[in-house]
Amino acid sequence: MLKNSLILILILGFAAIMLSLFLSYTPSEDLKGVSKHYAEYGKEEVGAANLVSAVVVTYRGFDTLGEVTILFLTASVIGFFLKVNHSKDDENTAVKKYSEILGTSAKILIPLMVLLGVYVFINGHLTPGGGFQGGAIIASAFVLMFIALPQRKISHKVLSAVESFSGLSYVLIGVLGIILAAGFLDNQILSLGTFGSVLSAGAIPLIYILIGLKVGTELTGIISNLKELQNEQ
Amino acid sequence: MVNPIYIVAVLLGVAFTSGFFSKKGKNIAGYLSMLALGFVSFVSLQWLHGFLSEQQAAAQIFTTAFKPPFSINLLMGKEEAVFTSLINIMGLIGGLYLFRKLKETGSNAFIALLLLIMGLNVIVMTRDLFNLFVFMEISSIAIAGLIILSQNVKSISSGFKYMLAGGLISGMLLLGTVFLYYFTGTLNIDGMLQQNLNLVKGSSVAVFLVITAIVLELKPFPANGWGVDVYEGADAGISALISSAYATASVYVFMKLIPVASEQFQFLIAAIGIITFVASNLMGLRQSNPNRLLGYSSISQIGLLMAIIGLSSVIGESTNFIVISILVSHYFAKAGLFWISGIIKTNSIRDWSVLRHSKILLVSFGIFIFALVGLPPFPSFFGKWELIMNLSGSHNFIWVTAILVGSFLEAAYMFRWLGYAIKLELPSEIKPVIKLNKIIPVILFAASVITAGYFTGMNHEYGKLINYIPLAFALAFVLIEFLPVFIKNTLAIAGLALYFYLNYQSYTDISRIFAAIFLLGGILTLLAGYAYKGKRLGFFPFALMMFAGLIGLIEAKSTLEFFYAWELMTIGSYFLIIRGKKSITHALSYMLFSIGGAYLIMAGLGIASIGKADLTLSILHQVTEYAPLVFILLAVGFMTKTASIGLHIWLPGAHAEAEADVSPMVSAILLKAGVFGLLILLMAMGEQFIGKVSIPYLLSWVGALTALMGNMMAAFQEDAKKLLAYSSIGALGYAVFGLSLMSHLGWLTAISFSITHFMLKALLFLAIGGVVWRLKTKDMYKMGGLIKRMPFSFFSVLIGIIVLAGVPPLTGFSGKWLFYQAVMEKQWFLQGAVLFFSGIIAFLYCFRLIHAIFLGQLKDEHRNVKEAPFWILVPQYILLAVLLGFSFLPGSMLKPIGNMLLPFLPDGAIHWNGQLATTVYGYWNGKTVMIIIVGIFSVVFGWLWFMNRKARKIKQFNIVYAAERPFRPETTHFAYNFFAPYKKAIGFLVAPGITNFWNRIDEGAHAVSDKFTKLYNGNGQTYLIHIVAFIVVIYLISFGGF
Amino acid sequence: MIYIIIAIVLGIVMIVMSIIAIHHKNITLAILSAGGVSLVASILYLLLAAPDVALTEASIGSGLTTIIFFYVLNKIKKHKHVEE
Amino acid sequence: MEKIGIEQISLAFGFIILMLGLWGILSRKNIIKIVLSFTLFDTGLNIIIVAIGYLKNKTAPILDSAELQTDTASKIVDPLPQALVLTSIVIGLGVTSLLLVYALKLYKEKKSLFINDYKDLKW
Amino acid sequence: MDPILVKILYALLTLFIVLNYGLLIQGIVPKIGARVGRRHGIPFYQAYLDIIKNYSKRTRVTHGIMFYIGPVFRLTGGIGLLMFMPVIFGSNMFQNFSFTGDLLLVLYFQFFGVLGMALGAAESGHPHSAIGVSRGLSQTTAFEFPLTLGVLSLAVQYQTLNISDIVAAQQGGFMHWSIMTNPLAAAAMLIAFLGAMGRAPFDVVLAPQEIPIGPPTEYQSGLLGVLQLNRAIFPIAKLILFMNLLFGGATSWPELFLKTFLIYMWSVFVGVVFPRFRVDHSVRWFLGVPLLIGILAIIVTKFF
Repeated sequence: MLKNSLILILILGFAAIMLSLFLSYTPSEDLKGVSKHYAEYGKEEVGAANLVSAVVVTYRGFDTLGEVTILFLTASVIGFFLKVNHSKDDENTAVKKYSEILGTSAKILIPLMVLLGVYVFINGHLTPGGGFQGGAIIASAFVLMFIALPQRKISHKVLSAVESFSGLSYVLIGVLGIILAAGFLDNQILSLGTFGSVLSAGAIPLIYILIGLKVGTELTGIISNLKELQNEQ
Repeated sequence: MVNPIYIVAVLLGVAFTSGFFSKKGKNIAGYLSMLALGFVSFVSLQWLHGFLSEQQAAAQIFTTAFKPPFSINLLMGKEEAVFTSLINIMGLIGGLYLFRKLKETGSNAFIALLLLIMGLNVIVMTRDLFNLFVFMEISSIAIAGLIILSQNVKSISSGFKYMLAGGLISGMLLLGTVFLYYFTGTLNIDGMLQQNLNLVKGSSVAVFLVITAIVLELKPFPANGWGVDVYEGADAGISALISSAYATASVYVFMKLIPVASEQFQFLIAAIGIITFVASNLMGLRQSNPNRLLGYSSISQIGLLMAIIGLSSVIGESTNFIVISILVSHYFAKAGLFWISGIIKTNSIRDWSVLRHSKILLVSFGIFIFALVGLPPFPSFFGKWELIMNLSGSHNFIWVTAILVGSFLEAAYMFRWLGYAIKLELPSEIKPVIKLNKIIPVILFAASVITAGYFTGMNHEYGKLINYIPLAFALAFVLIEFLPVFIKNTLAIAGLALYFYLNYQSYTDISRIFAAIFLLGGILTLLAGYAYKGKRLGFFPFALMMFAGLIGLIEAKSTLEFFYAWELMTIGSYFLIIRGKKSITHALSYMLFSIGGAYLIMAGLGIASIGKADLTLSILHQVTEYAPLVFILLAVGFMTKTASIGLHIWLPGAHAEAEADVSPMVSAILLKAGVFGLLILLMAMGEQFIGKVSIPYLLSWVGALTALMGNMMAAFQEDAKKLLAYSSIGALGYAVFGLSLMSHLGWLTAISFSITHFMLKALLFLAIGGVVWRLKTKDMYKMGGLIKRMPFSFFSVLIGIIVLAGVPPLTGFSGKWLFYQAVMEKQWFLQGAVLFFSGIIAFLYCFRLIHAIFLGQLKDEHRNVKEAPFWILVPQYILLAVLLGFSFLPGSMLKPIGNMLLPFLPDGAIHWNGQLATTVYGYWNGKTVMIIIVGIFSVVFGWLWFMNRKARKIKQFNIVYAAERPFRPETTHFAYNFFAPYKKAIGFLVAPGITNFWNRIDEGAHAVSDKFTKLYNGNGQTYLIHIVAFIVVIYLISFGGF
Repeated sequence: MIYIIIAIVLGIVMIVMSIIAIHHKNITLAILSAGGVSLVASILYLLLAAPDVALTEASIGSGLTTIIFFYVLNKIKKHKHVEE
Repeated sequence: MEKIGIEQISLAFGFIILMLGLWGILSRKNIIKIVLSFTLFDTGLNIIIVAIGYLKNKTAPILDSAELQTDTASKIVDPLPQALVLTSIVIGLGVTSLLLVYALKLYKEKKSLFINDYKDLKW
Repeated sequence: MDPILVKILYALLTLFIVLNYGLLIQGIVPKIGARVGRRHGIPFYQAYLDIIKNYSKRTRVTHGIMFYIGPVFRLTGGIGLLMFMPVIFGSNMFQNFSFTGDLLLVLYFQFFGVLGMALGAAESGHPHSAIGVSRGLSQTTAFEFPLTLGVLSLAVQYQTLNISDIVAAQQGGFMHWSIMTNPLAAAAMLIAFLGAMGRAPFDVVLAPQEIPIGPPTEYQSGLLGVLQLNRAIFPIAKLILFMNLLFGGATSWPELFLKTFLIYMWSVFVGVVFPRFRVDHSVRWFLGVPLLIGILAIIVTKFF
């Protein structure tokens, strides 16, 4: 109990820091700094209707590359951390039976979810959403599959091949930026196209597709690793 | 130049590609990874080369088509090139070291390594705060992944703690970053630097959060328990990566961001850094697990760097030089040490003696330890020097003190460890398996740190001037270690002789005397080395290194050269001393006292440099500020070498346990380095005062008490070499007193005394060494009657003790006579009386030495003992000849010395008329005294021989012995506790008070260390509490509330 | 004004759910509440004119994270079960 | 009172959630709960970031209507913090899943989720 | 005549006088003691007899070279001490070789014989010799301390280390003697003198009343004869030193005999009154009050 009160005092101290931050915050009326530039020139420079996507993929594309890397890294680490023994899977999974209804509805739902995911990342530069969200939706679809149709398996080889392919392509696009356009990860290796259409904003849709694929496969990988661990024993 | 963005692209690309390789392909993944790491190393090294050859300007690398601050940009400047090179090389070599381990785990492990290096590269180069955050996350996740390469409860729990701490810290960083964005409208670091962020409370809190988060990444005390646990829990190869690569990058991030903070905040962080430095080193004292110990050491080094960077506004433009040189040493050394630890896999530093199975590993281990502690010729030596010079040059004495205390603690446990490795018994059960891929990195880094040291020296203003030839000569002996002693010894003697011949004319007068003591003395003692058979591994490089240091002292023109030589001498002699049989603790205490003394000297030179443009030794002539302080620091520093009272406890063991020819080297020659130091100090600075008390006056009491204590201790020793060692302490007390007189006569006494002491101590140590060589024991009561078996050694000792006791007519008396004239002139009678008293006590141990060993009853087991080896006798008889010569013609030695002193102390109070010396108080003619005594002696001897020529020699036990006949020599050899009544009377004076004092300090340090380490209770949550508490406390300190 | 009230309500809901997540003994419920906090937060993001973030928070923060939690929890429970 | 807008309210709640998370991190003994608290901490952080980017009465930075495409700067909220939050959420997922896997592994080692049980390394 | 040769001859003359004086005193003092104790006592020429007896012994043994040389050292030390001192003030004949060195030479040369004796005795391999040496050396170190302080005090007082100059400064009546002008130094030195003479109560080194003990235990025949010669010369040399330093020296031989005899009697007197000290006691004793007196002497002469 003493310890908890000590912690409480600490948190109060911490709250003091937070409070000073909070008190120094005054709502601003206008955009300033770099955002102003994004708002004013984003349309011309990047050509994406969704300015968040423009920032994510282009202006701060390097961050996004890192972000993808983090997921990839996490998946890899979890992969070797859990070190699933793939050969055992067959016998174990066969035992389990899940409800028929769930299975059937999943069979319908899964393609729809995948489709939704694909939609989200293809339209990432126009509407809310993008590679990450799309990828997450696709992964959710697979989660559903794991739950509802436990006998279905996805090949890890395929997963990692897709993952590697999309990752590599992402890097290559980045490098193409140096060669063909102004710099690493420049989206103008493809033409900016008509503002607001699907095939616009240069390489953003392409990158988002790759990110979507990559994030989707990575998250699926993590979950399937966990799931297979589940089936162990 | 290859665009640095390819570093990122290639590493990422290869990492992503690894997914294509299934289990079978993991070899390919491995080789590909190595290739990629090789490539990025090449890229960064290429840039580094460009910058070093000054053909290259710093380059901005933009991502996307937009200029910063609208998009993220990277910068490749000189510092970035250095840091990325270090990181990438560590990635490559560390990857090589871990290759098998990684391969076992699969391609995913290579991915983690590649991404770690990639992340670190970016955090070094990026100029965008949020980007920094992202890539720091990458690196720390990669580390978290690598920690669990070997999966056991230790590594997993440490990894978990790491993740928890990392999560909290990165949360702070993100919070700070976002608020900085809110206040500045940009995420670009350069953009932030252009604004003054410390005007508004909010933005300064944001800065506080960002900087505190970065500081927490650097593991400040006490919020660093997680860090230490990781170092211990992870595989050694990973710890190496963390300690070298990750810490390197973190330091650079800190360097990059610190200008954002206000000056006060920078100082606060510097204070945290220094506290971390001292506290971690203190805690290192009680560690026995090698990895944990290295962990504490890593944290402390980073703490030091934190402090240096925090103080950059004080240190000025050499900050980068200091940071990089210290960091580079740390980088190579820590990686190397972790690697070695991974090779031998023991849980206790006491088991590190297994290193002796592999000479190359042992040598590397030594190199790393020295590099870490900051001894020459390693980069950190120059870094630390520059640091201390700058800090003390700007009156920051508290910082200097803290840094030196911390460094000293670090040296303490590092050298204890080295001692274990060199001397402890080999544990039989452990035999390390040495794989090629693990040993090559170690050797590579050991070689690199030496090279780096050379380049650092070359890049230092005064480092350039250092004469590296003697050191190179010494090191060359490493290469010919396979040759037999005979050849190496000849080469060494030839080298010293040639050097002396070529250079002695270039020395000034007094330097020439000391050069003669150092070099000719060196040659004489080396002559004894011919007695050794075999290869005598590890002797010559260090002996010559010591002589290289001694030469350097004489030749030094600048303060750095002097200090460099001083340290070099210390290293060489340390290894000579540790060669002795039971010298493990003595060598350690020698090293610690030496390092402590060296730090005082460094601080003294630093304070002396206040306000001086150039740092030649002549600055000591013009010390304007804190002159008494400078004087005291330097004097105490030098007196650790002369083993003055209070600082002497290292000497007896160190000198006594050393080998037959090493004892004279360290006792007769090395101690004179301290005298030389004191001499040039006094010459330069003259008399200084604390208040109204003259410091030389205090010094005179130190000298007198040293002499008393040394001689008294000597009288009560049972160990012959210890007796001589204590006698050296006493003798050096005389020298210190002589110097403290600050008069012509006093200095004449001191210098002539040094010369005489050099000769007689070399003589005695060699003679006793020869006896010990044959008898295999140093206990005097186990000897006896050896005059019959070793008459030549006996004669050496006889003359030696007569000289030592200062009995006329031999040259020892000239010292005493001069001494009294000087005392009379200066009127320091009480000290004089104490010294006289110690002189009489010298008589006690002199007699004891010769009696217990050579006289009395010969022991049964020594009936067939042979005379000491020929080559040990040769230098003795050369010395004897010189001693007798000086006895006969004292004026011939003293007069030239007196003339040399005239420029410094012109009142030559002594007049020479042939061999007759006259002062105001008295007179003395060494030659006639000699003639008269020899005359009387011959007449008396003639008379006795005439009367008693038919005396019959009788057997050993044929003595008058109250009605019984003794038949055991042991019972009739009265030698043990010889001066029992004396000890009973005044033995309390030599109660080991000083030893107890130092022991208590040692215990105290360990106790405090124990208390501190209890903070780290192993609970990850407690560590988190520490972190939050750290943040809150720092906030309260810097903002004082809301 | 209505937005402000909605925001306050959402906030209070979040706080309550957070406290449940932290203090409730039933871990399953705790995980669900934490997911709930994310879900509510994503509504708040919509109010704050951040649909992108809302979508992400909903799919990743409340969706996938919760799923992963459950997977791990399941796994641990199984272990417990095996032991008993 | 009228000055107080949704952004301040959100900001305040963000801070509160963050601190609740911190409380959980520091006081819970169950490892799963600690990780859970971390996600709360992250959520709080994310709310703060988004709230900071909010501008009163402006719309989302998605230029899907022609009206928004002129004089954009005065009509939309700040897109940059939103981009940052996206990254932060994804990173949070990565870290959380890794922490969970760690928790799982720890559990396998000692069959305990009590954090005080993992003190093998200390002093 | 060659001045050196003359000097040597004069020196030999001094030696001859001192030797006989020493031998006689060795006989006379015990005789006085015996008479005081109403015993018959030894004849006053006993010392001569002892020496002749020793030299004419037929059994002559030696334990080795150092054993043989030890007595030589001893006697050289005794003679040398005498030779380096001016004996009669103002007389050119009896200045000996004092021109070669000052008081310091004399003080340090005392040890020459001591050392040689100790070495020789030690080679005999007899534990009692070694014990004697141990005791002797311990005691010597102890009394030398106050002695030196006293001597230094005198040197300060007269600002010279030259013995002749010190004697010269004391001329002109007993009020000029150091014992009057510098009583503290004199006190310290006279106490130390007791130790230096090796008589009771500081005679445990030789322990003459018990079984043979002390350095000369193993000595016999000519070797012992040499030691006995020294035993005659050495104490007188010391007496002369004290006389020179404290009692204004002597301008003629009779004055010398008188003064030295009285000084000698001082030690005899003390020896009769006090019981024998053990070595540890005597060491502690010498380093107590006498030492303080010595320090006081220095302080007083330096500052007043």
